[in-house]
Amino acid sequence: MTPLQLYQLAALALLALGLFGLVWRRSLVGMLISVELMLNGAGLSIVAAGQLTAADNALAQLATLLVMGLAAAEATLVLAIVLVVVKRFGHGESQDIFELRG
Amino acid sequence: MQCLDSVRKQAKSLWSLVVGLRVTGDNMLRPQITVHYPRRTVESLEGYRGHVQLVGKPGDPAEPRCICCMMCVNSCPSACITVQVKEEAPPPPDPAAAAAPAATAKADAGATDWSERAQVHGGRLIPKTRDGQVPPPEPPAGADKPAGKAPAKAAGKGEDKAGDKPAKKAAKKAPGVWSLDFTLCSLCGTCVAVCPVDSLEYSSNVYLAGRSREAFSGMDLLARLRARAGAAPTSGEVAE
Amino acid sequence: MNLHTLAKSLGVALPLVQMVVGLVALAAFVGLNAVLLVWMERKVAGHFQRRPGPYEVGPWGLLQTVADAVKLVAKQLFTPPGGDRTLFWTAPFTAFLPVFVMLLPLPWSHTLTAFPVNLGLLLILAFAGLNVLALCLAGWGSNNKWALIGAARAVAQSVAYEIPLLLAVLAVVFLTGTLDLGLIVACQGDMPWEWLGASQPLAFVIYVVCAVAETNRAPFDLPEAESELTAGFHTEYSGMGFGLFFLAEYANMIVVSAVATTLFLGGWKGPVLPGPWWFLLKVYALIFLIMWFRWTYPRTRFDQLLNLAWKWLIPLALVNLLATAVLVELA
Amino acid sequence: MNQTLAAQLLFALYALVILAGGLAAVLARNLVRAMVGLVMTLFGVAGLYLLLNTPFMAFMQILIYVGAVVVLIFFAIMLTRSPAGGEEAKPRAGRQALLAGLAGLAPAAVLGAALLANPLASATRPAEVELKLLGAHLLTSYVLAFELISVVLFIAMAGAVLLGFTRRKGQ
Repeated sequence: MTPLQLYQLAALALLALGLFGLVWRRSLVGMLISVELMLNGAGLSIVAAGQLTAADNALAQLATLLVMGLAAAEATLVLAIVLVVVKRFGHGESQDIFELRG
Repeated sequence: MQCLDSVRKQAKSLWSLVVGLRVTGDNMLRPQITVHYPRRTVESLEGYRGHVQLVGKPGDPAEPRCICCMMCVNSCPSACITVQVKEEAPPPPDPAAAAAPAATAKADAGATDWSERAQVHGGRLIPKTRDGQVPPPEPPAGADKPAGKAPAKAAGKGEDKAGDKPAKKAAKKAPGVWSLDFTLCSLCGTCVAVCPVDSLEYSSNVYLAGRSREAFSGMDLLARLRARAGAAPTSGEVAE
Repeated sequence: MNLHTLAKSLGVALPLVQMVVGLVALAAFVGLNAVLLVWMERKVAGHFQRRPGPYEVGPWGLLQTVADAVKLVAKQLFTPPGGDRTLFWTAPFTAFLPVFVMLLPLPWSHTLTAFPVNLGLLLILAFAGLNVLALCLAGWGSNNKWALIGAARAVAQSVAYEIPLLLAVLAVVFLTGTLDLGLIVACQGDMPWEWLGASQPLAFVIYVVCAVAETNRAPFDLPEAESELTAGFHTEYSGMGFGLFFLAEYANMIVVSAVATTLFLGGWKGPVLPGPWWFLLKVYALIFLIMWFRWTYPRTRFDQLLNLAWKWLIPLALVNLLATAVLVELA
Repeated sequence: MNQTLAAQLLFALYALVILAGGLAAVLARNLVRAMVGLVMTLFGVAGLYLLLNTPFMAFMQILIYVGAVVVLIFFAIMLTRSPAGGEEAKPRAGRQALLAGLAGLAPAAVLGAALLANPLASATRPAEVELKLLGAHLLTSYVLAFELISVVLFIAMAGAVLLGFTRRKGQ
């Protein structure tokens, strides 16, 4: 197994854990944590690909930086949404929040 | 313009921070004002308010100036002072008059009529001055009324008023028992303030300590006065 | 023994040996320094209040802190019932261990650096954020409302003050064009007017204010405000659990002062004396300043604290950054 | 000690940290513990970044994720007031576990198979990119992405303030 494959497998493990958690978790914050895991996997995958192949190293790092920026923005927004949901429903658990259903 | 004002205000408040630093910095550089206690002690305890103690007569430091007027007893908010007139004092015209208030003073101290006490307070506090209080044959004019009133009420007897004045003229009353329940005393100082003959003062005893509650529930101030008169004045005196 | 020969005889890379030696030296320094700083704090506090401070144990009370440390070590470690045991005991280590990492890239002199990293400043800033996490875990694991309120305050405070701190540091990075602490020092001269603090006074002031807030020192010590929250996030800690937080606080003071020295006060540069002494002198002078603040200013109210950060420090730092960028571009 | 061996050992260590942290982040009943698991994972990934010779990414990872995102998550946990107990603590149906496992494993299986089937040649010693080069890229060729991400961040912040804003009474 090449180093690249090892790194990609680690990233894949993060993705799988994140997806699993997204389905498994019932609270909004738990889901946010799972999403962060997935984003980390993506970042790791991109940087590994950039560093270990002939691809542009700088480009890979920049892409991952942008992913981090997105993660920060996403966390901010989710925090605000959780705040609103808690205000309206009294808790942050997805099971009881039906109002978005069409 | 308003903007400029607010900027000036902020600058001023910022400057106050610097001033604060300067104040504390100045204090840091100044000499220390504390005393390394166990090795050195402060020279003067004048401002210290310890328990109340009796003041001796100028001629005879072992005998208190107290004239047993009972003002301190009646004005004490905690009812923690007990004064009894000495039995062997030159007898007043009616021995019962002297004995009766003394006997009832203790019992009565706990149950003083509040309206009466207020009067005593009000009547006494105004004319009181710190100087010129050498015990004259007659108490100061302002002290006359309450001094007469308080024991009268305390005794609950009419004849006391009659026996009061001759007692002062003929033979000054001296206390036989002067005890202070320091466990109740709140150190309010009212007794010191009302005393017409300045027989009470704050002690500067900072080492007051004892092993039991009883040591302070009935402090014999007369004995302490005598002890002080006998011994050279020291500050390291400990409760019995 | 030369480090090169040591590395060769062990058969490991030189940087590794360097790092281990550096870590051991730093551990010793942190321990010794905590003892010294606690003593210094008490002495300083005493003198500001015109009393002598500790003077009974050892010469000038120097052993007082050692006695205290012995007392702390001897105390029972208690975990509050109903708290999260694992997190409760993770927190002190989370507070204490990153400090070593933060001390690694500091340049003590021309040649003396535990672990020279070209991204040293970034390393320090990154690990400084761990302190908040430690406070959160401590507050949460304690199962105590005061501790939790302290943790919540710590979060809000550190989020607010990290921004102006980073912006102030960025202004220096703009001027020097590097994140390597050694190179940043090399950009400055021996004399005070050649230091970056002279060309970036606003950034320096902002940095100092934010550093006081980030280390939770008075007047910004709201996470552990004893008059309101008992002891804030470390209310429930006994013995060395509290001791580690204590050590971390003083080590953090060293780190922020050392970074300020490096960035704004010319690091180890100075006339006459050799480098490390200048560095230590400047660091301790800054620490003295922080202690001076503590005994001068009353604790701020929480809304004042946040208003100061969001309404004053961040805009000021942004303006400063912009001006610096323009200047760098023009020059 | 051989450098490759050291790298392999470190990789194994970091991978373990990532897996343990990730499992804790996903499975922990208590959300604060899940957050700690996430922190572990973040540090593991930062370690991998260091191994990949990208220290800048590693430090940014710690600075942004641990310093900012995790703190936000802690805030969110505190605000929802259901960190322990609540729905997370209730037992789940087996069917749900099956579905969740499927959701996680299916893409992983497909991607993993593809990955293992196509071994790409990989460099053994990744080069470190100079920070100045990164900055230059950000301000020249990728300036659009840079500006876009700042706009996204700005809008996210503004939106968060707007969502979280409550009108005071009498205003």
